[in-house]
Amino acid sequence: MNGTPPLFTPPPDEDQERMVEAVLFASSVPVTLAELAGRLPHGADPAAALARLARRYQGRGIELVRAGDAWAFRTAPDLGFLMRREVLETRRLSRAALETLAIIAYHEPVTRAEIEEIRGVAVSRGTLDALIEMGWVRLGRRRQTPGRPATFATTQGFLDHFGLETTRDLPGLKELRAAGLLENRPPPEGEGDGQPSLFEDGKED
Amino acid sequence: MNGTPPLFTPPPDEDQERMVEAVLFASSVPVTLAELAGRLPHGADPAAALARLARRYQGRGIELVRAGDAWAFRTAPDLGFLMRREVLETRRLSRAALETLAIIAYHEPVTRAEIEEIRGVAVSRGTLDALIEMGWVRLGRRRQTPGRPATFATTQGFLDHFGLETTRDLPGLKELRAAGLLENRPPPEGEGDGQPSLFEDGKED
Amino acid sequence: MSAAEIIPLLPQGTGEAALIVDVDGFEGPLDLLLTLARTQKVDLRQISILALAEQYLAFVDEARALRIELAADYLVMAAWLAWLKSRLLLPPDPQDDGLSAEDMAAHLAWQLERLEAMRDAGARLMARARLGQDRFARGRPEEADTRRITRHEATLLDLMRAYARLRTRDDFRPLVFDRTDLMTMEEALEHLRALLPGMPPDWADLAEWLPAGWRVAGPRRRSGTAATLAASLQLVKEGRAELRQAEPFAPLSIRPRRGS
Repeated sequence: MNGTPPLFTPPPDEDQERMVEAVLFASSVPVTLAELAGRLPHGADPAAALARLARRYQGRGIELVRAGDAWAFRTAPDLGFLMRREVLETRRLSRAALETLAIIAYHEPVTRAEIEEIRGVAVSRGTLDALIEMGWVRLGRRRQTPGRPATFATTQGFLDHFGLETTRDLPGLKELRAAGLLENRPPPEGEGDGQPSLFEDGKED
Repeated sequence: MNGTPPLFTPPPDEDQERMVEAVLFASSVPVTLAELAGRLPHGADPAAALARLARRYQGRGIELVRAGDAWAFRTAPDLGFLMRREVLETRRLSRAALETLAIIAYHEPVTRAEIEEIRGVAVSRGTLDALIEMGWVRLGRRRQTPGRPATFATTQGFLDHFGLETTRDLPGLKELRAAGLLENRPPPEGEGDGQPSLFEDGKED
Repeated sequence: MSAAEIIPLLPQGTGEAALIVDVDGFEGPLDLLLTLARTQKVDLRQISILALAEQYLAFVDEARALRIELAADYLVMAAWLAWLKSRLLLPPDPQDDGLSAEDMAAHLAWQLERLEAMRDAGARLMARARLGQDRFARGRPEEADTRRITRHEATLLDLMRAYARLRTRDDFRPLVFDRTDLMTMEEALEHLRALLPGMPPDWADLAEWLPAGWRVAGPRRRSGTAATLAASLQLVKEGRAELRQAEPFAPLSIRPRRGS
């Protein structure tokens, strides 16, 4: 209130605390005191902010921990049991499994012989077992035809994973093509299909 | 103190709050209420814990935000400048993709033909699949009209990315609705002298 | 690239103003109309559709004068606007109980307003505090020291593309001719060479030497005859057979060459 503030007035303590909180949260590695000092506005006192933060988080589900001269947030050790399911390793589905799954989704309930007819190759028992084990495919009702073959269908877990309400919402071939979701050329194995025309180059600012 | 507690006594409120805090904190993607309920001990009330947590984090450097029916911790928007180093290089969306995204968000669920009607051009190849690939657009329920066309809608990832609690929070939604700009106003009916349709309509399978 | 930069400065006054027609810069006729409408510098609700139609038609004329190929939808829109313009200029036909030109003009104005609203909405979305730009997620999602679960990952796009690939596989099958009704000269030659040593010395109708299965009238006989004739000419050239024909279109006769 007494004239213009000096150019380098540090932000109020509570703002410094908020800043340290946000920087530690967003960082993928523990942050050193020196780095904090470099990131915060001139004149800030990250050590004091850290001390206040540590007190604030005492006894919470998250703790401020020190590793060497760097700081990070970690979930409280006694709550580790809650995080158990967090650890996932994702792996791409094999082409055989993906094609089999697609046929089941589009044609369910479908017999193994029908899947083989569409794919043009035999379907290994292991492919179907894997899809069942993943919780995406289940056994359907037996077909009332000679031999009473088993049929396969998708599960609720499948719908959840792919964000569908029902498999009837899947677009047909004509729709796929019309919506530009279908490549004209046979796709190369694997990925790497960038869509250069869709994006202008350059960084979002 | 009167004998052993029942097997499923939920933990005290403050512990539930710590648990929700830890689970949300550990995850980089929003966690749904259903997932929280599944993670917490039997009998816990994650919705109540979330409400208490939201109050606790009000005005902090980290905020508890909602995206659809899921919740996540995110850094406060006013502190973005501190995180420059964390900024991901994102490619700029093409104008066509951006307009298509806006139309889907403000008109969802919307068919491809409706998107084309609004933009006055066919949806070009790759526009929709880019939006789906970014995790912003998903397939909605088929429209119960002739041809049962597929519809497109936005995802929880869309809400999370743009900091929206629900699609009702889209900027300017009320004004646009009040101005009648979100109506599906069919072109005036003339005997074949209506405005030229730029594409065959509704030829979906 | 703002509207004013691309558009058209339709020849005015001195005729010096450059007309820059950048059709590639537009996303279809509606986009072009909206850009033109902005040059009227009024609220879209007060826009003059008549003036807009004239601007559009002038744009199309200029493009033609510059021999710029306009896509069909631009021309369709031009035709419709020319028609609408004439309707707007003429007094309404009392007999015509159809839709008035004003209603159609109003609908077009509404469409332009809606397109602009969506364009603004997209810009407003992008201006929000976005995740990864202004707001950040946990930088180091925690991995507890527990077992790893392998989860297989596939997206909806993967699924749809896999299905499409299976269903369109036949579209990419290499082109092959169906040859069941065609005899090649090589086949006929092989057949005749095998028969030659056992042929009677007298003239015989070539048609009698067609292989079984190729003698019934129809495409197979025609193909067999052509191939056998070509093969017999090869044998004549090699000096192993003689060929004769009494007159044009008479049957061909063949016999082995003596002393061969």
